[in-house]
Amino acid sequence: MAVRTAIVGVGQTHHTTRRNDVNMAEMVGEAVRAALADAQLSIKDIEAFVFSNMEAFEGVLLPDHGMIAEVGAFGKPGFKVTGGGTTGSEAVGEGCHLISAGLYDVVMIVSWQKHDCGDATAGISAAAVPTFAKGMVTGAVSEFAKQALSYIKVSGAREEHAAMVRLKADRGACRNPYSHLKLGLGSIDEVLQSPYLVWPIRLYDFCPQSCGACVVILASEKRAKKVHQKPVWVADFVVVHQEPFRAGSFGDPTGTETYSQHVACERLYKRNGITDVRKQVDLAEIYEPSTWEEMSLYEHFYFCEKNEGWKLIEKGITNIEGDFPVNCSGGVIASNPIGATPVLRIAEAALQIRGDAGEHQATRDVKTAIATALGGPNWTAMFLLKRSL
Amino acid sequence: MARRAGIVAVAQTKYHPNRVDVNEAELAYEAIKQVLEETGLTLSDIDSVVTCCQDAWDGRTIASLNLQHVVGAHFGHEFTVAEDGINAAYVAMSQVLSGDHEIVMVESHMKESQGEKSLIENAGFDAILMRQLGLDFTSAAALQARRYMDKCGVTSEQCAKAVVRNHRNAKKNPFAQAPMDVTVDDVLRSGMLVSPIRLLDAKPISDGSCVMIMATEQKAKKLARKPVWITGVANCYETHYLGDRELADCDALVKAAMKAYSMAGINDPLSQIDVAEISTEYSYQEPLWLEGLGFCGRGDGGKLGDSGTIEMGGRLPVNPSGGVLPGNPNSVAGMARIAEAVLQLRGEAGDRQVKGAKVALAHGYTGICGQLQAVMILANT
Amino acid sequence: MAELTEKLEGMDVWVYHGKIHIPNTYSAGAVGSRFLIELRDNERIMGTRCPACNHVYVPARSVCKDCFGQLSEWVEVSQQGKLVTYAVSYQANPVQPSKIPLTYGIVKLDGADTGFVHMLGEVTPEQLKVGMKVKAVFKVKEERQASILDIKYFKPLV
Amino acid sequence: MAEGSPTKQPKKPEQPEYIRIKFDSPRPYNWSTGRYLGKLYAEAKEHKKLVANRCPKCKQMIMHTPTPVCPKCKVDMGWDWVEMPETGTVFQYTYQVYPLFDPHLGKTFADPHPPAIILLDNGVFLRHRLEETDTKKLKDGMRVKAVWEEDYEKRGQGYQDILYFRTIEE
Repeated sequence: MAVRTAIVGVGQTHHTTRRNDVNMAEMVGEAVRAALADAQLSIKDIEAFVFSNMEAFEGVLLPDHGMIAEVGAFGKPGFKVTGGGTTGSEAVGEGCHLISAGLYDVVMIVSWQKHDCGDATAGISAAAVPTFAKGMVTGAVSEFAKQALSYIKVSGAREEHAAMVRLKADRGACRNPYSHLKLGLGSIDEVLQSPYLVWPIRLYDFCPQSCGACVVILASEKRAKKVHQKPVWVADFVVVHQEPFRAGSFGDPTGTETYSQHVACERLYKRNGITDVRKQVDLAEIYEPSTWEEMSLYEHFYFCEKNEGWKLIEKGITNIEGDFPVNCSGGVIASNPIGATPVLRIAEAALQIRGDAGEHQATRDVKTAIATALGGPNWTAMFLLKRSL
Repeated sequence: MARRAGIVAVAQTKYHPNRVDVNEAELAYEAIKQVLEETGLTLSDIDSVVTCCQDAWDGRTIASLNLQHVVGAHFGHEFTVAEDGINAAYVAMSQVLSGDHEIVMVESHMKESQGEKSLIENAGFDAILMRQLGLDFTSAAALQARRYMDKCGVTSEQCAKAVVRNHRNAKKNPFAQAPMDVTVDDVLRSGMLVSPIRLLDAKPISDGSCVMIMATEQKAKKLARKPVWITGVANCYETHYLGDRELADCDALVKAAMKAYSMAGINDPLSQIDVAEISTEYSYQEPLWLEGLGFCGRGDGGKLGDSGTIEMGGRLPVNPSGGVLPGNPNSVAGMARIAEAVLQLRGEAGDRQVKGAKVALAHGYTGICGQLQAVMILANT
Repeated sequence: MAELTEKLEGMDVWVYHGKIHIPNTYSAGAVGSRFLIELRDNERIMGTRCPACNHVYVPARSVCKDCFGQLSEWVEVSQQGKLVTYAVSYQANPVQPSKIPLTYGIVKLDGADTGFVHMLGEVTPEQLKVGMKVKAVFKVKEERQASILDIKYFKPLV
Repeated sequence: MAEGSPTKQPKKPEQPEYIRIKFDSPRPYNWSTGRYLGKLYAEAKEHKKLVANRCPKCKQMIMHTPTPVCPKCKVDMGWDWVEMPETGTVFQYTYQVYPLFDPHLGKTFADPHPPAIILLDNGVFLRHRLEETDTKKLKDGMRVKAVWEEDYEKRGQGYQDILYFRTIEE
């Protein structure tokens, strides 16, 4: 990147099933004000906006247009990006492009989803090719069920391991004031007693449909130095899309194909001299729509050897107190406002680097973090954030 | 700007009222094939792709899923912009200037024929305060047209003249959908859609795609026969609720234009710009947008049209391509304006060429009564 | 589903006449709800005033577009005002609350600084004129449901 | 009816009343298969054959859905079609316990037929459904064969001209 970019403010709403007390624009406005307060900036300082939302879930055309006054974008430039689960990463990425291109110095990324407007499963099912999929629509749960089946078959992980992932997430969620599902689970058995949605995915294995917004303020190096808040630097990012092959949406069921995660890591790690992730990176916030996917993503991101993702969970390495904490915030299985989910990963990783995560601050010192996103037919986005460049 | 982004190649399909014979990917691929052929690039040479499509129009969540293969996005970098295509070009430019990507392909497509326009547009209005009234973009445009005509004294005849001129110009554009020999009388006698907007005051339903390749200065000089440079670009939002806006003004366009002009070092747009391509889905928008772009004083848009200034051969020919009125799909419209401006600056616009054009303006807008306005200035030196 | 898919004449291309059908429910929020409830319960049209800009937004809004201030001062505005612009629609769509021709209008209510987007009734297209005085007509109490449609339309004031 | 109708929350005296406005209008679309998927439709309807197109470079056969460009090699696919076998093995299956909202039907729906990924005998993977609804009788690796819609008039639904895959003994 030609001009270095820093995160100088983050803000989020409380994520929840329903927000009747606000309309969509007002809900997003809450996060905007929170981010401005965090950065100690005024709305007048914001030069451009990038919006991130999947409009199909709310059933709104041009959803950015309906909230211009409420987010303070009246009379300002802006863009709306859309692109499945990775939308939020693409919005932050576009913010970085705008700054490193020298076009703007302060850019606000506005991301949200208000799932109480519609049905997320229906919205996701509508992503299938209509002329092909009519009558065969199965939604995201089935796709992750297939992913889980492949993972079980190849890796030898058991349902208890998935339950451990939920326990870890729930501990984080209960400490995170903003998270949606705070189940207060005490044991693996409690998770294993939850009903199956689509076999082998249980209710507690899967992410909820959340209403929520997240806002990140980006600034150029020149400007970041004048902003009160401690900057967190965007060292690098990659976005990698993938065509679904071999009939598996989230990677190849045979486990032999290259995944978008592998390509993303190859690019990001190589460019940044990362040869041993767990040594060179301190923490990760990953986009894991299901417990099973989290374990499989550990492997795809090379946090461990192939088929050993479940061992990281078993050994507690990715716990908040662990050697390599993952999703201290509770992650996506605790809160999932889709358009905002990748931005939340980035915001939470930034808070960890700043040391401002409060009760869910990782035990170890976090200087470098990875924030990832997953969307569409296994698309990947990865951000590498650092305390200093 | 220290660095420059160059447009290497552009392509459009012929615009058509109903391309039921192809799906979105095949429609886009028709234009993609042309830019690849022109530049000698393959899809593997593209570093990044910016697509422009909207879920509600394609009838599919994550509309860009339709296109992944034809834009070469497998294991690639692809962003989707859900606004008019001119904003997608803006995003592509930012990627080039950022130094992250050297060769970026911008794609926009739209099959308006496959959805129900009025119903899709209705979902663009505030759900609590406006959507239940059954408003669509045409009825909102009619409210704006009436307000503008009433406040500024622009007449239906002046709007009709814009229709006649655009259709006349479109006859020389091989990509034009349905250029007609129409007279002012024909326009004024055509059926009423939403008064004061008549059938011929509005663009017809249209399908098509537009694709371009953008590159860093260094790459553009190698790849393009005649690279065209983006020297200024800006966009700006209006607020949403129609009652909060002075519909006879277009402040967002004024702001966007001022910013783009200042980037491009333009202080007298009428004399420094050689040709303008502007997006007008309805005839009243031509005089209104011309005012916003600073080509004449406030309220003088109608008179500017009467004066011959914006005719072919005039001081500032506007829409030599015929613009959007003879048929251009929304979302593609703004990008098609850039494509036409590029052809003009390369001297490859055939019968619609403005002689010696060196600086061109392209304009696009998204949303209700032009809620998001965008202006791009291009030059061939 | 057989009748829904049709083959194009003369070529191997097929068209699926399908639909996307996902019901959507939108919350009005605290400010929007109060505005709508006032329409339903009290036949009152309420706005909010920005103390910094001295600007009265009608319908009531929670944020000032100009200064980004949050609005909490409620004001009742007149049910009469001047027609700023109008449009008569001859294009039907399934959301429209009544049959075409349907007249839309923006009305600047006395006491408000913004226009109110709604419909006009009890008037022919020929009688419409920018600047004419109009007045809100409410639905009868039993039919009001706390929606923008609790106002039936605006009619000319004679 | 498409017009928005407000739905009210149950009134609790201590809580303010919040209004929600509902819209329930299906949006119709005329989706075109285009020429590549159209070829698959035509072969299914006329000959009860499933076809895929093949990349001239990597020779991969693409069925989900046939495309004008090979996603991997990023080259034009040309017009090379290969007939698929009707038999294969169940590579993976799952079953739905909770009915999900189907956006194309406009209602919740649970397909009694388990969705499955089938490995056709030529090595191509196909996503379809199984005839066997008794989940106890399902297992990975079982042999299956396509069951076609026999009525010519009812065919013309692309992949859906195959009703499901039936367990076979070999």
